[in-house]
Amino acid sequence: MSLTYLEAIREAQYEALRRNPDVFIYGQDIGQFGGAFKATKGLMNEFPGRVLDAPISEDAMVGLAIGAAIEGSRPIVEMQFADFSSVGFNQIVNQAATLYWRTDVPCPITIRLPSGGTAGSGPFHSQSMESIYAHYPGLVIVCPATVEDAYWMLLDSVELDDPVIFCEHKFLYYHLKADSFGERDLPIGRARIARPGRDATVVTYSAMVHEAVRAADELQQDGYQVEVVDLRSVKPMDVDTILASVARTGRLLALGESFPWGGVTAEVVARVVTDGFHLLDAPPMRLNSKDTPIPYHTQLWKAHRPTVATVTDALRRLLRY
Amino acid sequence: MSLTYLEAIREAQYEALRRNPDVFIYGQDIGQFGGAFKATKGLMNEFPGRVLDAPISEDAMVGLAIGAAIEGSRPIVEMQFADFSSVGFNQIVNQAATLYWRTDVPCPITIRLPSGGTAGSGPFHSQSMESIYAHYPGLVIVCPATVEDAYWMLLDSVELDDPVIFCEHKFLYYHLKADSFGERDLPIGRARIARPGRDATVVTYSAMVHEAVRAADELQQDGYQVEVVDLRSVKPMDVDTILASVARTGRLLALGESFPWGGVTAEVVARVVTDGFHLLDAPPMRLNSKDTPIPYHTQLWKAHRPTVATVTDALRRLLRY
Amino acid sequence: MEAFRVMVRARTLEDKLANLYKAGGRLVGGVYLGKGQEAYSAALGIQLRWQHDILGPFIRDQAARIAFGEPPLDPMRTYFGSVRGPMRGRDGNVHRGRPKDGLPAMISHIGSMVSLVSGMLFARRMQGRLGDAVGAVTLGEGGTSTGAFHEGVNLAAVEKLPLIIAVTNNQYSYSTSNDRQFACSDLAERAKGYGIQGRNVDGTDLIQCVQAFDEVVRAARSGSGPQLIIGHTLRLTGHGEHDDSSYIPESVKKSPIGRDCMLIAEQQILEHAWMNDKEIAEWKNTCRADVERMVATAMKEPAPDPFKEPWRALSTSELCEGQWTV
Amino acid sequence: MEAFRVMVRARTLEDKLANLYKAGGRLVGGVYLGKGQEAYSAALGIQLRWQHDILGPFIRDQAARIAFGEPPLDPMRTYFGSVRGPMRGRDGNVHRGRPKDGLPAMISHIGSMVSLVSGMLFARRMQGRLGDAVGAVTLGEGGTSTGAFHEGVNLAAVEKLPLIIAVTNNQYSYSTSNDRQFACSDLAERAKGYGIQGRNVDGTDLIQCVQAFDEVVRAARSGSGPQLIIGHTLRLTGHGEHDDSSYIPESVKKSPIGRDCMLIAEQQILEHAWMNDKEIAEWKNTCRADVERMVATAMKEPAPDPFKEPWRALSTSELCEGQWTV
Ligand SMILES: Cc1ncc(C[n+]2csc(CCOP(=O)(O)OP(=O)(O)O)c2C)c(N)n1
Ligand SMILES: Cc1ncc(C[n+]2csc(CCOP(=O)(O)OP(=O)(O)O)c2C)c(N)n1
Ligand SMILES: [Mg+2]
Ligand SMILES: [Mg+2]
Repeated sequence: MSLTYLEAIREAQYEALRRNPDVFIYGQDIGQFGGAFKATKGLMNEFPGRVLDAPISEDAMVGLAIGAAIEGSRPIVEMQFADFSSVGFNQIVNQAATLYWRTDVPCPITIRLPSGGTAGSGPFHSQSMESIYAHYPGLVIVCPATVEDAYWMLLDSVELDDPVIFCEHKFLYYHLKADSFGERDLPIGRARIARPGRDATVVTYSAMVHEAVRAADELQQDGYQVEVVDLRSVKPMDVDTILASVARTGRLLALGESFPWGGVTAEVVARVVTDGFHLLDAPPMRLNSKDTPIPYHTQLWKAHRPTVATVTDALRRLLRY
Repeated sequence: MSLTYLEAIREAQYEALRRNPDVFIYGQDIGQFGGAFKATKGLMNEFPGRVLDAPISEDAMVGLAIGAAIEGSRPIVEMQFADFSSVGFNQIVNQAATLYWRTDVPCPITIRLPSGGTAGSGPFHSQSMESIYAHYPGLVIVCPATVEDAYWMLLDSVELDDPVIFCEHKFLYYHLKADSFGERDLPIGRARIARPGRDATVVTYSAMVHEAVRAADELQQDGYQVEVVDLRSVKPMDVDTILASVARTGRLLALGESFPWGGVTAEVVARVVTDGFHLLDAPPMRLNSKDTPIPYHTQLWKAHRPTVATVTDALRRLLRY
Repeated sequence: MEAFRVMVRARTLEDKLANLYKAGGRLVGGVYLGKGQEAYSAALGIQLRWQHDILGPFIRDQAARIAFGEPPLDPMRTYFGSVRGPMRGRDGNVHRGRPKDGLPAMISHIGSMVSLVSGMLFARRMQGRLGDAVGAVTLGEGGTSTGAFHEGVNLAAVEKLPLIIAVTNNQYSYSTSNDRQFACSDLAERAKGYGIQGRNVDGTDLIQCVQAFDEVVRAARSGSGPQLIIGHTLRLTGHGEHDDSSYIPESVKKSPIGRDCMLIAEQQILEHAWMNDKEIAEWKNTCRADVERMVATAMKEPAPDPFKEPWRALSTSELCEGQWTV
Repeated sequence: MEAFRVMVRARTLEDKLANLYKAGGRLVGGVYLGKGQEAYSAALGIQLRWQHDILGPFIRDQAARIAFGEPPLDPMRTYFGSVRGPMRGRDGNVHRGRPKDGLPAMISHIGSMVSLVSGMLFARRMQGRLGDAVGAVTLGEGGTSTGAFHEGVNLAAVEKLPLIIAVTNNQYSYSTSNDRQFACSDLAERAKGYGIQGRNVDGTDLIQCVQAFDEVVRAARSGSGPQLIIGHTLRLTGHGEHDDSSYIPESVKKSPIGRDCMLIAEQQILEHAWMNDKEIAEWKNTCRADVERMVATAMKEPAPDPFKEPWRALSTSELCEGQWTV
């Protein structure tokens, strides 16, 4: 049997609905239709009245979920694309993120953001918004890179008493396969060594983990052992694991798919140098997308985001330093 | 005569309206009332039909401005508080920021965000959103720290053919005074040495420039010369000026008032270490607000944001390193 | 008459707040009052049962809060920033609430509470424990221009939730008059466009307000879906106490819309002989004494101590990052 | 008859796009078609003059675009991602536009174009060069649930702009049927709540559509302010070509709402003897030949070259930061 990343998300939701009657799912076209990406396929029939189609009202969708959470429900909100969460932004960062701190009432909602670029999707169906949400206090931002993490971290997210922004990468939906969902091992907040090495550390997350691993494989032919750290959650960020890796390798490349100003790669670099400056044998490096909207044409898109080629190139420079 | 930061903003708008008939101002309560902070006081009468009250519709306010810009106008949009721009977020980051790149039609709009904390204002009237907007390609983010910059950078912003997020700090509105608006010297995109020094560099912007300068003054009594770099615009960021300063001092503190994850201070540190690693004699440091919403009570608020005391403290540790 | 007693209590409390604000120094932050809107607000509040119904109040609903059952010390404690208040000094003034008791704590972004209150009702219904509970959310007429209002009302209509959307048309949104806010002659007509019921009421007239909310809340309780009601009145104070509202023309203040609902209510009470002069005077004294006691208590209470604050924005403490900066 | 010719052109073009999509490989990204909506869309488009009026089209307005005057090669060039297209491969398919000619390029976020088109009209009026120009913005019925739609329409009403808000109620928003989208029986009734004019029209009937838009656009041109019009029809295709729309029940497809406006229009044209069979057949051939030529041209044109791309998001090049990462 082979399970995809997308199936992991569907199965995790199935399991969450099964385990806890307080869980429900709310989003556009997620009922009978099963969602734009089929992440909720069949769930409406299996859990009648708990998988509901929403109007095109992202602000109200999130507002409804927060209200429901106050009353003890544990809603999952599916945004049709991460990009459209910009319309629900205010409810997310000002209402959900502040509720516990202001009132002592926790806000257990999970907002699923189908994220990241795929060929031909253009500026408004390709965005990665983890860096935006991570800036705000009161939110947990997870970015699973594997089928196993997609499954377990979604279950963890729904069980968490705090609002979780669940960034699932559309590029991985069908591409990524596993034999099983494995076991629940690392909790949210802990990074994983996706590939061990001793010569340089790539800290990354989500789809870029796979570009990094492939770059590391390529460099192995030149005799380099590159370690890849998969952040899993970008907030909280597991700085201990990152520093331990940099302590071994002395070299850091922070890699992310989203826009270059600020964001995860800046935070990674800043944390490493403020807490582990002397671990570094070379200046740290960053690699992100280019500083323009995400292009529609495949040729442009491939050049806009980091790929195995540009990661390998960056690593070569880092290793040669 | 003594001119405040707030008067600078009013006068710059007066001048912009006077110079160019394509300029108009749109925002809530900015007409007869002159704005919640009186930044447009009297302008409606001086420029009839060009200073207009908007409904409570931040999304539509920004949308209207973008449409007007397409037609050759140069709108200034006043948000009543920066915090409420979260409701116009989508139009700003997805419509204004992408217009030029997508269509080759420039988008000369200026969005004024009364930003930053003041005592007793609480979580929703105190936010600093420069880091959020700076993440997106296609926007220019300016954060004036002086009366002169408030004046000239606002005029520059309105003249720029690109969307500018003009973050004006409410704490400086009345506190900051100058004898005149001085002369137009530095363009947007260039930082300024707000106070020269040789022992450490504080890179900061907006209200925190003044906390940093006062901290530097304090440390002077101990014989330290701390240099303060006022970024003026956080995007683009004037890395050359920062690096030149760090080259002189060997020590860096990145200081900002907004939330700690990501944002300006992470970007500053990341840029310095990727481009000027060997300039540093000590690990760089960061200082931001705490990672919670902004508290209402003055006692909490004072502890939430960086102040002279905490900046001085951080600098002492940096200098002693 | 319950609603009138509530009105007096609210007005007394708010007059005190206005004085404290003007005296300066003691209160944290600004003061936002409901003067001129007490009849409408109280008439809504008396229909709602604490810990049974839901009230998502706007900034001018001291009366509705009192009638609903907000703990009496909550307002003063919040205005003084006492750690013993429900917001513990973290948030203030009109942003206070007790979500678990059915009183969510509003965020400032206008319109945002419509969908939130809808979500509370939605969850209770899904959990099978809605019963005959209703939710009410209040806004000013300016709030109807927000996208959040529209999305929230439409969603409540689709879900046929027992939601009362009580709009106070007090003629101004801060300084902005209605001709710059909307172009329709009757905001209640928006109801039809959402497929819900809508009506108007004279917000200066207590008896009419009580009557109207009695009907409206009954309709919501009995399954008729969302109810939009517009109360017409004038804000008899500044937007906040920092604002002298000099932009409101004398002619408006002197027009029927500018009548003080307190005076009218008092007349109505006397006319119907529900209370006599003496009883009213006594009640006012009681309210004044109560308010003074609240001030005395709240003033003495400790302010939040930044060193004792946990500074954690997540309930899951192990996921809070330390003070990693510096 | 102009509108009918436009409809045929649009349908021919879109059938080709559907085939190209199904054949796979050549087009970049998805395909979104207006099948079943051509009558309504064309009837709007023929009222608008290129470089004089404004059209903010939604994803199903190939017909309105053609009628308005979008350069004929723009659609194919954009779908193929040609650098010679107006979007130069940066954005695609239905997101194309030429803002300076009155055809803004939509972003995906539904409802966002209402205020943008309003702003274009607003600026022209302020600049004293509005004349009798009007702006039209189109949406699906699902789009009426967005906050952006509400804020935009309300703002246009306050400003009394010559804006036509043309909603196509095609019964579905992607897979979502109207009962999960709104609760009113008549979306046109929303007009009253905004203080603007509203009406319905049978979107499957070309003659009625032409008549309705003639009146509506005339009203807008002559200063009657915003006009809301709802056209009723059925989407005769998937949401995009990846979608088989199997969620639409046969009963709906077979009901009067599911009639193909093309067939009805053709009948109407013949009945009125505006064209005969032969002329129609010839026109269809012309359209097919034109479309093939466009495909042949667009296919041959160069794709954008990432090495030649300036990768600059600001028009002020000196403010663009370099490729500072790495
Ligand atoms: C989204 C948003 N924009 C702006 C504001 C600032 N603001 C606070 S109250 C107010 C006026 C509200 O007017 P109205 O809704 O009529 O209520 P009233 O104050 O008259 O009771 C404004 C503009 C806000 N709170 N939220
Ligand atoms: C704000 C926002 N949310 C979600 C989407 C995803 N989306 C694209 S088209 C569509 C359905 C639109 O339905 P409708 O408005 O009825 O137009 P139709 O497709 O039927 O013509 C949805 C949900 C979007 N584009 N924008
Ligand atoms: Mg009002
Ligand atoms: Mg539709």
